[in-house]
Amino acid sequence: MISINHYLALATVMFLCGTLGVLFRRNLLLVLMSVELMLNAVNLVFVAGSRLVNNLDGQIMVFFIVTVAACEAGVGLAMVIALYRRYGTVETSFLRMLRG
Amino acid sequence: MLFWLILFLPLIGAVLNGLVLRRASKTVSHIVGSAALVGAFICALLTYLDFMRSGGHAQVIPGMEWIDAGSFKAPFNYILDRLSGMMLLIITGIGSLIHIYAGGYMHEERNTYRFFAYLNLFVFMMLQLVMGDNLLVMFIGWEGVGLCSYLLIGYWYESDDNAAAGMKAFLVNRIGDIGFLLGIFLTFQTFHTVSFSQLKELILTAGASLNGEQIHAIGWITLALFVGACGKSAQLPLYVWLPDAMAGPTPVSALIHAATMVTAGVYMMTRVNFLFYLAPTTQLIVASVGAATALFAATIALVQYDIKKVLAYSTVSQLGYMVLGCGLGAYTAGVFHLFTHACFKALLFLGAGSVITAMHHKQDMREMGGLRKYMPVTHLVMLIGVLAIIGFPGFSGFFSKDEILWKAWTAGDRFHILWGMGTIAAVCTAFYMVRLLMLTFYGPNRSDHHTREHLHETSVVMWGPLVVLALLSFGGGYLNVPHVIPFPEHGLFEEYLAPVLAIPAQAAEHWEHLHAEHEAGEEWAVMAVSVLGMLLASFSAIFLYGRGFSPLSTALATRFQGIHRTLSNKYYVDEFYASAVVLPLKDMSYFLWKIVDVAIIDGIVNGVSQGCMLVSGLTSFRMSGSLHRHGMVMLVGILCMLTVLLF
Amino acid sequence: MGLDELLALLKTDTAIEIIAAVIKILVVLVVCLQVPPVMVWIERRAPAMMQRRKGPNRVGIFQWRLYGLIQSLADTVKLVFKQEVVPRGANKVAYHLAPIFGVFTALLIACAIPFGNDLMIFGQKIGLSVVRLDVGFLFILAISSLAVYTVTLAGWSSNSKYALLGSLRASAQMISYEIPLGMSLVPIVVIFGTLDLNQIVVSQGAFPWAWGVVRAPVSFLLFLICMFAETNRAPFDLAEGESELVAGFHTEYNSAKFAAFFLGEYVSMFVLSCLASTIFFGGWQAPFIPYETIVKLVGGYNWIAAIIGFTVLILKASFFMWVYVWVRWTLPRFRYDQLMGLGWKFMLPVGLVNLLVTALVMAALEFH
Amino acid sequence: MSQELMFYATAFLITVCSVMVVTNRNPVVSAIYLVGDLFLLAAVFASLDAHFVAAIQVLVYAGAIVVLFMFVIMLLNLGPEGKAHLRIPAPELAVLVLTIIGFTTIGTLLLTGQAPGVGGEWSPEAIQTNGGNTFTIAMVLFTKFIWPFEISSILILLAVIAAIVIAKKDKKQVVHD
Repeated sequence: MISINHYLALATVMFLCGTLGVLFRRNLLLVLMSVELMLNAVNLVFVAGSRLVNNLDGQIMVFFIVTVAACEAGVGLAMVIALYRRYGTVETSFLRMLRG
Repeated sequence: MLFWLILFLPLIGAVLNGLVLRRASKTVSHIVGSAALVGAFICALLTYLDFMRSGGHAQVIPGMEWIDAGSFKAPFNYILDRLSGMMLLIITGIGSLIHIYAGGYMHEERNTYRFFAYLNLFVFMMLQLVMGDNLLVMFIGWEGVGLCSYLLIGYWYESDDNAAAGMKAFLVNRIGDIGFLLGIFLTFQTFHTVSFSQLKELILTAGASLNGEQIHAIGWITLALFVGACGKSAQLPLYVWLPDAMAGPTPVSALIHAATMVTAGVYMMTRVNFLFYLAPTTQLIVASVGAATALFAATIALVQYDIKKVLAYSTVSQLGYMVLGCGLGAYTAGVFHLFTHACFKALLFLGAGSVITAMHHKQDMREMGGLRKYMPVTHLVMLIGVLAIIGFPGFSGFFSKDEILWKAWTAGDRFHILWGMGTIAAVCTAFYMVRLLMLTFYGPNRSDHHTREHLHETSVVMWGPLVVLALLSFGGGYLNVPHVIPFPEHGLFEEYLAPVLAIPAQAAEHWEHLHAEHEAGEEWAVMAVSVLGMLLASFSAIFLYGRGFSPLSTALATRFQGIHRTLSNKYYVDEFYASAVVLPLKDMSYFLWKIVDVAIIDGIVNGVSQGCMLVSGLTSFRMSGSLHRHGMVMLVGILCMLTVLLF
Repeated sequence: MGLDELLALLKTDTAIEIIAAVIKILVVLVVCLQVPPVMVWIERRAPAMMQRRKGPNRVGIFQWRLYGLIQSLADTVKLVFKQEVVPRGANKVAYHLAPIFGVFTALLIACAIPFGNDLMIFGQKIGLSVVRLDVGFLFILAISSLAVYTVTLAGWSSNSKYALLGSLRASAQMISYEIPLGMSLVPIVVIFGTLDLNQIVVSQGAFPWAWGVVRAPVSFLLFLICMFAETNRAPFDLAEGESELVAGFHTEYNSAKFAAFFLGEYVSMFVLSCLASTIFFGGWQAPFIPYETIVKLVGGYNWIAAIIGFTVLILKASFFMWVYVWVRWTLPRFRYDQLMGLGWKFMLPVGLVNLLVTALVMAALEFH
Repeated sequence: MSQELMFYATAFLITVCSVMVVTNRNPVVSAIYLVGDLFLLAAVFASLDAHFVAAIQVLVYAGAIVVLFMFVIMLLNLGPEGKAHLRIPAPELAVLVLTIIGFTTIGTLLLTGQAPGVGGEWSPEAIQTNGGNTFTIAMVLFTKFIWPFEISSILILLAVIAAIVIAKKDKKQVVHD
């Protein structure tokens, strides 16, 4: 039997990839994709945890996370489109309206 | 199953009319609205017969869980006992007749789906009110009927006056509702339940173990509930909305503002009679307010010219009688008057509605007269209605009103003054009702040529229900014939309602007089006084107005100009309220708006945000606006937190 | 290792499982791959028949013309031997991936469709579908949602305006119609109470009045419409509206990859037809003759009954294939806004109401 | 044995895909790798006896969310990412820190072992006897988690409205100010 910790290690890898993507990619769409990657890492942790303690709550959490991710993607992409319309770019380097 | 049909048929009708059939013709909405009510009436009749056949014992019909918070439980349970059964029949029965009538009355409207939707909704809410087994469900109905009343008063909302009348009814009722709510809160605090059946059991089995504190609380509870009843049943300080409510269509006035909704207060007091029996002080207040209202409204009605206004003040006055009956502990008499009044006042209003339709929506009696020739059926049924309301021997009003006056007389010496007020009010009633009849149906016709040309009897849709109501107005009284009158059955209604009323043991002594024996002669004498007064007033009204406005009537009005003007202006109560309540309130609201809200609250909120802006402005030069830098800083923060958490 | 040992090894459970799986895969693969040539032929002969002309009937082997059936073979040979042209600026990975993806998803769905009742072979129970999933229903929905990538990738990677526009249209259309598709299938799950396709077929029974189409007629209509939309077939073939977009997302494809698109399209049509038969028309159940009766009739040989069931399923699916062709030559193409309006403003609400009504009816039935 | 082989192969592919998602310059290729990632992850879920979640994963993530990404990429017709215009503070340091943390975590995880399925109410066998994974999840979802479920439906509705409002073309708005 595969130890649950190996699943967690895989999740760690995915999560780190996602984090690096969020931190270093300049394309907003890719940032969003990286966020999805992170969410999936969390999903994996939940499912693995659910298997570890034989409790279905984890899988239901995944269900909710997928729901939230779908909402996030929908609204996020709408914002990307709106941004593109307004500024003609989705590169974060150009989107610095919060500058003090 | 039948029982649920009673409740939900009107709701289904309302939904159909209000949401589905919005483009349907008038006929369709009329048929749907009436069919819902007639169906409900048939179900109610079957349920009622079944209920009486099984002995007429109160039963609680469990509905749905609603509020279940700790010890506070308020499920949608419904109570079916003799009182609510009777109300069920009155509401659906008279409601059906009025719905049928309304089709004819609203004939000239463009579309009526809204009207019938509101009316059906009203019936649903009224059924909630009377069937609810706890104060909260009753309160839902209470507010629901208030809402429907508001909507229907302002049915012709294009006119500002109508909208204002609706608003007035709504706001004045709010005051009463606060009382009702306080009553509910206090009830729960004292007895930890708001269910009628549980309350009754609790009070009756607790026996003498109710401590002084609880008795004290009951005093306040009943007083608070009575304030609620005052609002809904238009008693003295809060009656002002009812005359204005006549702005709505006449069937509405008949159904809501005469037959059913306004009696909700009386019904509610009867429902919790065991509490009121324990609070003699409240009862005294109730009786006094009732008698005062009866007299007060009756005097105003003496000089009104608007046919509906006369009936409106008459309604207030008759409600005063009912409340007086309740206050005297004679709930049977009060509820019996409620029943007879529902019949004859609905009849009078609908008759007035027929007259108004015939007169092309003119309501001023100075322009009427001599309508007997044109509208014979209406005249006949109105005559029966008037005879019933003035208490002409043999008609229903005689039995019910007399019962109340007799109870007032026998309640003790200090109640004689209430009896006096009641009797004078009865005399006034006779005068203004006969005056109304004379001015409308007798004497010369004073309308203009155009109107006179179109005077005609109304259609059968309209006078059919009137005939049924006239039969009820005549015969209804024989359900409760006093013992002194030779008649095969006595006091049927008293017997019928006895299981609903319950005098708790510790208050039994105080209410002994209710069942005390009296000499027959005394009762005959009391009856004779009121009948004589009634006859005298009727004849003077015939003398003064039988052939239109006689010179004497004009002369009297000029001679007693001060009194006449005071009465015409309704004792200046509206003006008094405007200056004493409304204006200060307005000023205070203005103060709260301009000073408290705008200056202080907004000032603080805006000040905080401006302060934040100021402070952040000092540090914001460090913001690069770069998403990545933000992310990086966030990451560092998270790592720090993790470190703290781990080690 | 002697022969006996080998035979003993073959009789172990694992071996039987593996052999059965290989056979099942082969059956599904062969049947699915036989569909496109036949369909190409039908799609040329059927309109010819409808329009009172002859259609291709010349190609034959020597003197046997076979009503032009060999035409498909000739076309295939032509396509495979054509020179491959990859447009300049195309994204190579995506460009090559797209047609493969189309065939891949279609065949993957075919894996979940049961083509016979469970068989007992050498004392081992073998479900007659390539994979027997207890979430078969979800699996099919999931995989069919992946079919969008074929179109999207093909259109984007071709580096061509027509292809891009076509793929934008097609992907929006497929995403939109996936929702009513799901909505039309949920009532079925509600009615039969299972996500296992074979279970659904078994509980439908052999008698047509218990089939899904009778129990959920609205679902069937919705599903039928979505079938056309999901496969981008007429009247919803805007993605390749030849009068507007040349050939839509596969404008830049030729030779074998173009053939692969063809293959993918016909296989997915076939698979959806099988699915429709399975869900709404009793799958492998022969009408009016229950499975047990068939088994008795053929003398208890399960496998003969399975072959009969398989044939029945193919016949039912063929009917839907015919409907595809029939509709294509009957209805005109939709306009794009009409297509979207139909999907979102008609099918979705109808699907939701249908679901609600079904749920209420089921609740009422359960209540009694 | 075969199961372990499958897992490590899948894990390796997932790792490769994840790395490709964040390193590839072309958004579409990234999206393709993301699909592969999600698909493989679904396989991992299935190996953990979470069939329903696996199906949902493919259906929603691969079938809807990433398609949406692709759609937007195509709609905006985005090319590969350009050269950096903004200096990211101390990238090397961040990578270093993250890598160290990552390796420590992974190392710790791999060295210690935790066998699956200790106690608990819903072991795979219990789920099987209860009527399957989907049935059991539905049972738990519609009893214990009914309120979160209802709230999530409101969330979706809000997201739909928000997405429409945000992405709608505002006629008054000046483009490229």
